[in-house]
Amino acid sequence: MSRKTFRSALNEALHQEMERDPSVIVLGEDVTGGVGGDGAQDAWGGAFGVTKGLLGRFGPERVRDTPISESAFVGAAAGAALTGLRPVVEIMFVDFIGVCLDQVMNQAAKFRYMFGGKTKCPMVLRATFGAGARSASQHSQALYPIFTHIPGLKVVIPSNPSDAKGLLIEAIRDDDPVIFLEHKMLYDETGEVSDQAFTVPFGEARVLREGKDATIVALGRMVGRAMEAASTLAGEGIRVSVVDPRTTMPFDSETVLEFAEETGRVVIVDEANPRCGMAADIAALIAEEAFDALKAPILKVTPPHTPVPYAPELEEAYLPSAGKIADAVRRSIKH
Amino acid sequence: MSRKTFRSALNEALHQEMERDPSVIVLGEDVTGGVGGDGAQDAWGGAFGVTKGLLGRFGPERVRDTPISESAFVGAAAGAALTGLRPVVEIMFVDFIGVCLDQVMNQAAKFRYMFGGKTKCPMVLRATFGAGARSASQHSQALYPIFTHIPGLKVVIPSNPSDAKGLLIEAIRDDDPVIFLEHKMLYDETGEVSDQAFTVPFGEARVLREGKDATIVALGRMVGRAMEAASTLAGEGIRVSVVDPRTTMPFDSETVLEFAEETGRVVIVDEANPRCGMAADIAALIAEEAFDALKAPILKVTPPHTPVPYAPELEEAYLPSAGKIADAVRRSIKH
Amino acid sequence: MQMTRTELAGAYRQMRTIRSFENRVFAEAQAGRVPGSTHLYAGQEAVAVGVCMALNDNDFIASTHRGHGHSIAKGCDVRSMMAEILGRETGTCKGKGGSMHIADLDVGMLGANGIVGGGPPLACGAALSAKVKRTGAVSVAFSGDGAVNQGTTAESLNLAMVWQLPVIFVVEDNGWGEATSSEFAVAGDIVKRAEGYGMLARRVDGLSLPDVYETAREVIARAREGGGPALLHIGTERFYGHFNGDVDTYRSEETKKEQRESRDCLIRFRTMVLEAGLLDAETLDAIDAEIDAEIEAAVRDGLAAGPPDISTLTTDVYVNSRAEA
Amino acid sequence: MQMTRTELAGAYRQMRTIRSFENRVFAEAQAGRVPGSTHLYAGQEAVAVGVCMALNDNDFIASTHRGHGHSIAKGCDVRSMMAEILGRETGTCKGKGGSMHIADLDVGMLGANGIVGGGPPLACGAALSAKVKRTGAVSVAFSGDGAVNQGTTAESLNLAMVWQLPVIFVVEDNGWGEATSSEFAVAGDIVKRAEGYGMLARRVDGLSLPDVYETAREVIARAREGGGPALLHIGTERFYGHFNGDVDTYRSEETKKEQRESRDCLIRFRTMVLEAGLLDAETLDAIDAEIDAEIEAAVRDGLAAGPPDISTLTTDVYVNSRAEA
Ligand SMILES: Cc1ncc(C[n+]2csc(CCOP(=O)(O)OP(=O)(O)O)c2C)c(N)n1
Ligand SMILES: Cc1ncc(C[n+]2csc(CCOP(=O)(O)OP(=O)(O)O)c2C)c(N)n1
Ligand SMILES: [Mg+2]
Ligand SMILES: [Mg+2]
Repeated sequence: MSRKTFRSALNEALHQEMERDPSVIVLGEDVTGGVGGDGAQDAWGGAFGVTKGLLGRFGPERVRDTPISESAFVGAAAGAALTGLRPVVEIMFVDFIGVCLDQVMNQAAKFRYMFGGKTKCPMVLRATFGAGARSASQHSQALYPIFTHIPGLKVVIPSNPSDAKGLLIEAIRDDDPVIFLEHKMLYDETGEVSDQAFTVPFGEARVLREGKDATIVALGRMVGRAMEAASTLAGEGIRVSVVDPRTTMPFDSETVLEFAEETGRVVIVDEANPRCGMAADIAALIAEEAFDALKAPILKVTPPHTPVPYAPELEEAYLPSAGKIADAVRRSIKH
Repeated sequence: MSRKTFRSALNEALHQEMERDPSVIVLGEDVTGGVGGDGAQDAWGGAFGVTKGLLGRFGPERVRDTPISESAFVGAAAGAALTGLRPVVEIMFVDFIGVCLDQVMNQAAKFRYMFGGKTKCPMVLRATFGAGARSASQHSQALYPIFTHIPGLKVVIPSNPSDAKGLLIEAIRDDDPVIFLEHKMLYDETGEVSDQAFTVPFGEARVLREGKDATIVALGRMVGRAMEAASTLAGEGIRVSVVDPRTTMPFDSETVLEFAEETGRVVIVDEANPRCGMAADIAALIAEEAFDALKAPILKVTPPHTPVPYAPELEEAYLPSAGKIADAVRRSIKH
Repeated sequence: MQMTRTELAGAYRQMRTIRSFENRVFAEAQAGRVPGSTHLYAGQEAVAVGVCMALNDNDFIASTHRGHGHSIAKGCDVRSMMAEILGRETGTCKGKGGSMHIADLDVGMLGANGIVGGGPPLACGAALSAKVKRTGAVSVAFSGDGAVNQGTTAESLNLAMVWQLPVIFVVEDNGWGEATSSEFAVAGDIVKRAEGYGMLARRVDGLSLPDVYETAREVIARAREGGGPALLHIGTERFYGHFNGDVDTYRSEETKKEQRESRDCLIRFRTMVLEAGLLDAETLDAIDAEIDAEIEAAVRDGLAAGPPDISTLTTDVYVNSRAEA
Repeated sequence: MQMTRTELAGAYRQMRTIRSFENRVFAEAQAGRVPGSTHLYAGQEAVAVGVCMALNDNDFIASTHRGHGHSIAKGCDVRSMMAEILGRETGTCKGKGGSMHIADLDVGMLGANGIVGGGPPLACGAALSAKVKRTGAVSVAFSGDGAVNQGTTAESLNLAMVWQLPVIFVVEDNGWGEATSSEFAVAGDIVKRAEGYGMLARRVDGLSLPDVYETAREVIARAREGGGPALLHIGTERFYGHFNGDVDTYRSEETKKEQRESRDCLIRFRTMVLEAGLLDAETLDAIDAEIDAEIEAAVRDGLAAGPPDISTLTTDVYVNSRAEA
């Protein structure tokens, strides 16, 4: 156990898995950085520094910079995964899935089914996501509802350094294509993380807090804001449970439904846009499976149906805040 | 008024709008067909014959075949829409959005917002969608939950020939990017359609049937199956309302909520995959806005979380059927 | 380098198998016994066979929507293929994939592909596996003339050069992408496009099996030895319409008649080996008879087989079924 | 053809404006007054200015993530641009877009673009509008050396040829795509790639404003007369790191020093006009002073302006607000 940032936890996971399994390779734009220059090599270690040091340890054969050709190198990762490697491919910002969705949606995700179960495609697609960095509309989206919608993909959204490491190792060892999404505002968050390699199983929600009055379900960066809201509410004598599903596919329906039934009041917090979004998906599950136990409408706290704006004031207004979350819980309880 | 197929209704809409407005152009793969051959010209009129005859009437300057380069020509449609044309661009199968999502999601959909409201992008992207033609996993998807999730897009899903014509004309005249989805199994469906140009406004659901016992919400090809189920149920003395939202963005929440509240029992039928899907989106809306009026869990009838299979027996089992819909209504009422 | 009699006989057998298979699939489709639509390879046999003859069993190919020929040439089982196209549980993909998704990794067939341009990146990936794991394998991406205009193809050419991958891009130019001619849709020159990436590129006559085989052998050997990728631009002929249901009115009857009479790679091969006295008519006729019987049996077994069990609808989505919906 | 004194003075004013603008944006960013990160155009001025001088007001350009220079050269208002980068309501995009999304259709600027390779298809679209509406306008797509490896660029080159669009592809080769050199990432030769599509392509020295202007004028005139598209591969220099926060350790200090000393298009232009006696130092110094004052004012106004009103968060998503969430 030692204190690590979200970034270094991910970096450690990559080091340990590449060490353990020679079939694990890393590829993406600037995953080393500096190639062709007369200055430092491994100068970037990825746009967010997550792959730093891998080049020195594992060499250019297994740690590969790419041209700006997401379709080609994400497709290559899928082809490599079909033929014996375990590629961890990075697309930097998840927004760039726009230029390579086919290789994920129509190729990697569907191979096993289309081919009658005779193949496997153990690739991990890493990308940063989320608002908060003043990166505007094309570099701040969440988009995991799109991946969650597509059968054949697994979708992982860690909310803290320890889960980041355990889930990434699980993702690399998993035999299916996994979309692994890292919130860009979490990279510098720190927490206690085991120094050994360990896995966090997919489809098992994490319960951060238990309270009988209401349940808050939150993912990724929103987990922290949900916890803030929870302590504010505790001050008012409102005891809420906070559940972090951690993976949206597979999804831990059991735990979410259990808390929904126990508290009868549910607020779902999500950073993705609302229409056909993650909050809607979870709300619909509860409205069908836990209906009789519900005491109030299922409330959703999400951004509006708009792109992500640039100006700080607008971007903060766009995001769910602890205040909005607490208000929703109060409304639910007043109902 | 005269009897028309879904296909000819769309074709008539295109003729009438191109006639009315010289800035309307049509582009896509094989929208004429035969170019470069020594045989028939306008040989295809699109893979499904929807654009047939436009070449002869409006000429090659306004009716353009393209190379197999969806990113380039969908992006070109967006650029043309920014600069004064009203392109109607076809991508044949909606599944092919995989190779050109960026031009829709990060470009066309976001221009107006990113640019501070100073531009408009009046393009219509037409594509066929849906299962039933034994076209397997890469040519049978619905995918409109993905478009509905993306702010800046309008999404249209006609269920009958008259709506097809009125909605397409509305789409062409609309100043925002519109995704217009045509179910491949509906092209040969016939119905009474006005011969004049007319519009069906976006965001106004169609109520096909009124009954106090339960409400079925259905889209596209599923509307017909919902009506089948409704008449079966009528035979058992169960009177259901059937509501077709017709557009998922804008979405007619008023009408859907009104019927949900009036009947207290809702079954949502959708052909898209379930996770973060359209049925979930509508269920979540109702669970938040009409909760107090609900008498039973909100039930969803959708395909499973799997790609679309090839074999007829599997594909039929994949799709919601009138039988499954009727069962869901019965379960809702028994509750 | 001369092909041996055995090689020639083998080439003929494969080309003839593909031809009979496709003609029969067409007939079955016309008779309404094929659930989906299918893209027939008839007329292009010399390409798939010439290229795949130059490959080892552990080499890979990524195919297209018009994949039957590639599959047969790389060694997929003809009976399972026919059953798959007919949508039966005995099919290559248990009836889940159909004509456009036949794949068999055991023979290095990475799959037909319903997405134009879907294959090249996958072939780069298989080549990357070979390079990283030092298996010595080579990978081939088959594409059509239409697919060269898909961005994935261009990106893959560059990636293959940047990473010096053992991958060969085989562009089968049958002159058409659906109902649009390559004359219209393909600007410039496909060989020059590849050369723009610094890639070795050759133009090959797809009506000549020996030419295809020879050139394929050279570039494949070169790639295997670490010489890097190459592109072959192979002129060929599409005998049927784009898919079984395409009546193909955009080509005149004369043109289509002339094509089948004077630009048939199979006839040309047969004439060549007979005139050169490399194989005799009896041998070839015997092969024909065997193949016709084999295809007949494949159809009979396929039609006799049952549909996939409904319970398989939700299987094979994930390896780890815990996640299955 | 010789440039007139007025043209030369105009070119200098624009290049110098871009240089001062970028240096100041960098300073403001270092001081923590720029909310987002930004990609600086310093070092490439001769390209944007040389190309845009050859364009008419009603012509179009599609830009990149490194778009400040293109915007200024095409006529966007410098004050609104600075305000936008600072995230203020007085910004070009009312503070909603920021550095990577500055656009102004009124001056033919189709927008900076956060997606590499996003521009070429849009430029084809603007060229299509010009062709269909017979406005005689020409459209330019600026791309970097990294963007040529994005499939959209390749697809656009082909589409432009197939449709014979009045569009010019300007590839600004500054040797780097983020921290990856074009030497590594760009296989072959960009001019040859364009020629592979049968497209006219020229290599140009981006340190020479007159060369860029001259070549741009020729190919733009040709496109305007219906001669079809062209590509210009222009060698240029990126003075800063990839973005304001990139310390750029992958280039040695000597290399960076040498670059700024001997490969500065602005210094080269100044020396050239002075030595040739085309403009005198007083004129140039006067221009410098005016520009510095203008940039100073832009920053002052920008910092003084308010943030966008929260109510604007949900506006401008749709034209038809009935649909607004
Ligand atoms: C991305 C994409 N766009 C369009 C299609 C529809 N489509 C299927 S085959 C085809 C023509 C392909 O032409 P070519 O590459 O020459 O192959 P051929 O059919 O001639 O064998 C098209 C346009 C598709 N399947 N995928
Ligand atoms: C599709 C896509 N992939 C990756 C990125 C991240 N990115 C932003 S700029 C850049 C480098 C672009 O290089 P180049 O085209 O040479 O332009 P330059 O930065 O040199 O001006 C990259 C990789 C992006 N914005 N979009
Ligand atoms: Mg072809
Ligand atoms: Mg560059």
